[in-house]
Amino acid sequence: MELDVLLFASWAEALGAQQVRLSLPSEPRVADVLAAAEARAGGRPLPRPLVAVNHRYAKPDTPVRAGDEVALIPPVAGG
Amino acid sequence: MELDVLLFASWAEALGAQQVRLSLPSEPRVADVLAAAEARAGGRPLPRPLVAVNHRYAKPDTPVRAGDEVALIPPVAGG
Amino acid sequence: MRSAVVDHPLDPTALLAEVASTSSGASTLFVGTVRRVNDGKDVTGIDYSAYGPMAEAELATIVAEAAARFGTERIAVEHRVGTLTLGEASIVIAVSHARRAAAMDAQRYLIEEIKKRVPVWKREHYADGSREWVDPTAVPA
Amino acid sequence: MRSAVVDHPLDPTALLAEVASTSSGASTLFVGTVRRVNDGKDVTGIDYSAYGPMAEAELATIVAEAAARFGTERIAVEHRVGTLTLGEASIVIAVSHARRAAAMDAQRYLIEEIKKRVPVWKREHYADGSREWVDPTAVPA
Repeated sequence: MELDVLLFASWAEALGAQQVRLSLPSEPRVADVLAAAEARAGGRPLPRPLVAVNHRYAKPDTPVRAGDEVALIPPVAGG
Repeated sequence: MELDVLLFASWAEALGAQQVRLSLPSEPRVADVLAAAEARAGGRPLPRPLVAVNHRYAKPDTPVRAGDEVALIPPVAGG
Repeated sequence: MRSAVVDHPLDPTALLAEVASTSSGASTLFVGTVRRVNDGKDVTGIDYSAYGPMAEAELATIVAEAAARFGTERIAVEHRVGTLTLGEASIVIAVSHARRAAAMDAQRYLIEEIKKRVPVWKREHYADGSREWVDPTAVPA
Repeated sequence: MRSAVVDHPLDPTALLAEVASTSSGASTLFVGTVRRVNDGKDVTGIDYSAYGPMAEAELATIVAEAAARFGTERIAVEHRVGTLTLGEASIVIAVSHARRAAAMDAQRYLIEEIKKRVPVWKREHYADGSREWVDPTAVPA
């Protein structure tokens, strides 16, 4: 399936976009999103992100479905 | 020697004065001040005070000299 | 309790007043500000950005955790986004509690969890004109 | 750093501004206030009294200890004396530091040492008209 993934901070800057469309295997999981995103980053030195699904941090084996809001979360630095 | 000792809080209220004159043995120490003060309190249920000499907490064996500013410090409750 | 991500200057005094109560014996305020020097580099300003809806949700979750864990609903937190100059406040945390120890424990819990979990990022501007995304997980060079 | 015993209402915002600095990443404010209920009794106000010169000396000593121990001179403390009503502030402690953990550690050190050592006393007024000197060392009835 095709999935739009939101980008922030260093990832948004490096890829020049607030979101990217990724090609994922059928019945994808968060780990598949991460693998496709890292492939898209193509060797740029970016920090490893976490993945949020519908505004919550998700584990690598969390399923991702069409219509989910999926985001890459680079290391946070708020406060 | 005779020594004026400053009183505060429950001690000042119980003895009805901001200071009392105590009779002490010659070459008195802080422990002598405490003993004379407790005698003066005469069995009133007052909390045991510390003693300050010249604005610093003093130990029981600290000598007290004429001219020292001596105060009874009931349990503090600031902040 | 209340938390928000906002794009205007923060008002610590207002948050302190918001949590105050005659049933409280202690109130604490934490204010995070833009510091002139970070990791030896001369900072001139910071862009804060957030994943808005998730940042608001995560802030609210952390505040609810602190309320349950430390026993007070009198908590107000605001995180600012946008471009901040030196000395400006990026976060304000106000807590009020009957007991001082719990007020201080809640304060520390809130800032530490916010730093770890809320999706907010900062890009520091340096005096030499360069800019850099701050990565707290990076190994120091 | 600065500390004082004063007989007028405290201004937390002013103390926060006093310690602020662009070399600080974090500022903390602690405000102790008169609470409506203490040990189950209905409090209507508190008389705070101090052994003035010693209280000022002891406060200054504690502030200097905190400055040395936690590495910041940006500390301001005011303790109020006189008759306070519900919700009024009896003490304000402001600390600013490059690092947030040290700012919070200093805050806690200051309030705990002040509570233990500074010769200040309080007499609570209760709704039934009675008054009582507070003795933190007393065994609860």
